[in-house]
Amino acid sequence: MKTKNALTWIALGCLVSTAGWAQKSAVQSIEEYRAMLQDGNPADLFEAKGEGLWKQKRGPKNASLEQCDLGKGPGVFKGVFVELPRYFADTKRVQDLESRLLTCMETLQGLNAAEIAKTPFGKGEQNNMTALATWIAAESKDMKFSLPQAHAQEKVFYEVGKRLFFQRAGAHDFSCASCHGQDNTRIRLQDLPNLTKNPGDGVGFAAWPAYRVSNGQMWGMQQRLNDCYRQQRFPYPGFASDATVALGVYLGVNSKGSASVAPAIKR
Amino acid sequence: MKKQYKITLSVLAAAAVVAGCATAPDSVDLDKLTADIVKASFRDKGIVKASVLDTDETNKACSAADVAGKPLDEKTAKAIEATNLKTVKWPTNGKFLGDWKEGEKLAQSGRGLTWTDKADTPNGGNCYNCHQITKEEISFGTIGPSLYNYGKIRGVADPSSAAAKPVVEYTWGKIWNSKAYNACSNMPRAGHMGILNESQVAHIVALLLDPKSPVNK
Amino acid sequence: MADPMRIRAQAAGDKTTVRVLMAHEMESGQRKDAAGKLVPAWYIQEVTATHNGKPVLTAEWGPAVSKNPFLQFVVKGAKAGDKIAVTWKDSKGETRNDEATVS
Amino acid sequence: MQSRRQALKKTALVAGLLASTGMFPQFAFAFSKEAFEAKNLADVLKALGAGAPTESKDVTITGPDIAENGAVVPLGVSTTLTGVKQLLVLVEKNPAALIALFNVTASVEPAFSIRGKMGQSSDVYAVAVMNDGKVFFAKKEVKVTLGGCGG
Repeated sequence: MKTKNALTWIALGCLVSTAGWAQKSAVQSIEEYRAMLQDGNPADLFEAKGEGLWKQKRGPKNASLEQCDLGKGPGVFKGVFVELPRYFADTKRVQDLESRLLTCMETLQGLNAAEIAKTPFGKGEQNNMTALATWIAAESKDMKFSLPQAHAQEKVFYEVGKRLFFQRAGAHDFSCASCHGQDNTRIRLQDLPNLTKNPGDGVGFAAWPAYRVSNGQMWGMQQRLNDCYRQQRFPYPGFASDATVALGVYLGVNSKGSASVAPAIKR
Repeated sequence: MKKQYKITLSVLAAAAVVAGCATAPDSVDLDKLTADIVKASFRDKGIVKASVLDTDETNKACSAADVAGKPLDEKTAKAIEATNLKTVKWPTNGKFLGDWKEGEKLAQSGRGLTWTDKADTPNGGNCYNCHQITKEEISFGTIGPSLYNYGKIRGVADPSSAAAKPVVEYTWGKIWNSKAYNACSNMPRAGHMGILNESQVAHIVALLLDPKSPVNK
Repeated sequence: MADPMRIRAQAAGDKTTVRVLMAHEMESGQRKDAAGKLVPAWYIQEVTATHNGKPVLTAEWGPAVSKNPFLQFVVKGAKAGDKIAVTWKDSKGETRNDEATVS
Repeated sequence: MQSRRQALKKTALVAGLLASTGMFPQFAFAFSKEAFEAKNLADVLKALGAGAPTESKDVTITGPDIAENGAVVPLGVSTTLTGVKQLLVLVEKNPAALIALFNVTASVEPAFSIRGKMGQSSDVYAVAVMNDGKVFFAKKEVKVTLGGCGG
C-alpha cells in the first residue's frame, strides 16, 4: 500500500516537475532509503516496554492496567485502537487512546492524571504513556479504522474537529488544511496526505504512533498533533485536551476503512 | 487542568441538549463550542501567545468558507483583498530589489515564530517548503506553483524599467500581503504579519526578478 | 536500568538471521543541549553474541552508531530452538543481556 | 583518594555485573579507543595495526544513494573472501571515521548491517582486514539531504 502510494506519487512528480529526471531519481532514492528502514523499526522496543507496563503493578494503588476499559470492556486491548477516540459513559467525555490511558492510570493506579498531562513529552510518566500507546496501537495493526459516531457527543466532536482543522490563525495564517487540504502535494520532499478525506491505508492518522528517525523518538498521536501545531505557529495544545481529541475524531472518522500500520517508522 | 475540563464539560452538555440525539448539530452552537474548546485547550508557550488565535476577519471568513466547503462569494473576496491591499507597505527607499543571494538564504529557511524558537531567532521566508524556485534545489514543496523562471516567463529583462513596474509591484505586494490578490491564499502574509522586514522582502523580490538570479537562468 | 533489547532470530536452512534492536541514546558527544552545553558522549562500545552459550561475535562500536541501534548478522549452524544471546556494554560501563530462541 | 577496600568493592561489583549479564571472560577485550578517534581510513588502519588498503570487488558496502536523514543511515558490510579477521564500517567525513568494527569468527557470515549517523554527504567504506594482514575495501557515496520544514 505504501509502495503503491509512492509510485503514484512518483508518476505525478514526473508530470509536474520541470526539474525532470534528476528530481525523479532523488525521489526514488529516498523511497529506497525509507524501504531500507522498514526492517528493524525501533518502535518494537517501545511496544515491548508498553506491554510490560500494562501488566506491571504500579502507582499508589499498586495495580496494573489490566482492568482498563479502552472501549471494548475492561482488559480488552485487541482492536480498541481503531475505534478511538470514542465516547465513554463513565467520564462522560469523548477520549482518545492517550486521554483514556490517563483516566485508567488515575482510577486504577492512583497516579495523578493532571500531573502526567502537564509533564513534557519524553519525560517521566510521559515516556510510559508513549510506550503504552505504542503497544495498544500495535495490537490493532492491519485492522481497519471504524470510529463510532452513534453518540451525539461523538458527532459534535467530529464537527468541532472539522472547525479546528480549518482554523486559520497565528503569524503565518496556517490551518491544518494549508498543508493537508489537497491531493498530491508535498512540503520540501515530504508528501502530505490530504486529511480532509480518507488518505488510504497506513497514511496520515493510520500511521501513528510512529518512531521518528530524525530525532530517535517514539511519538503518539498527541505528540504528532502537538508538533503540527508548533510548526503551524499555534500556541501549545494541552495534552489530551478537547481540541486535540476533537481533531483526532475528525481525522479518525475520515480514515474509516483504512488499515492501521502503527507503530510505523517515519522520517 | 481540572477546572478547564469542567468548563468544557458544561459547554458540551449544553451542546448535547441543543443538538439532541437525532438532529444534526446546529452550526452556530458548534462555532461557539469550538471557540470555547480552543480557549480551554491552548495555552501560551515560549514566544507564542494564546492570543494569536484571536485572528483577523480575513482568516475568520476564509476558515468559515473552508468549513462550509464552498469558496467566498466574489463580493466578500474582493472586499477582503481590498482591505489587505491597503496594508501593503511599499519600499520606503523606493528600492524593490535587494540581493538575490540573501533572498535565496531566506527562501531556504523555515525557521522562526514557533514556540521552540527564541524571540531573536531570525525568521525565514519558508519559500522552498511550498515552491520550486531555483533549479539547483531539488528539495522543494508543491503546495504553491513553481517559481522557476519567474521573471523570465513574465518578460522582465530590466526590473528597473517602466515596462517591468507592474510585475515588480505585484511581486512585492504578493510577498508583503498575499491576501491582497487572493483573499484565501494559503500563503503567509510575510510583511503584514511581521515575518519578514522591508529589506528581506526586497531580497526575495530580487531572487524572483533579478536577471542574474539563478531563478531566471 | 536499560530497557530490554528486541532480538529476533529466524532460521532458514543451516543459517539463522539475527536482528537486534537495542534501547540506547547513543549520545555522540557532538550535540548541544537547549542551554548550548555539549552533551557528553555516552554510547554502546562493545557488543557480543553467543549461540547456545558459545561466543560467535564480538564487535566494537563508536558514538556514530545511530540512536536505538539496529544490528543484523547471520549465525552459521544455528537451528530452531537454539538460544541466541546478545550483550552490550556502554561507555559508562552499564550493560544489558537478552536472549532469544531461534524460530 | 580511593581506599583499597572501596577499590576491591568496585572490582567485585564489576565482576558480579559481568557474571550476571553472562559476559564471558574471553569477551573482556579492550576498546580500540585510538581507532575510534582517528580522522580517516589510513589512521584507523594504523591504529588497528593493519596495512595499506586495496580496493576490491569482493568486498561490498551497501547503503542508500540518498539518506533522507543523516541521523539514521542503513549501512551493510560484507565480503565473499575467506580468512577475514575484521570487517569495518567507516564514514569518511564524520568527525571520527570509524563507526563499527566486527570481529569475524567461523560461526558467523562475514556480513553485518547496522545504522550510522552522518553529518554530511560523504563516501562510506567497508573494509576487510584479513588474517594474513592484507586489507581490502569498497566505497560508495551517500548523499544526505535536509528534509522537512525546519530548514
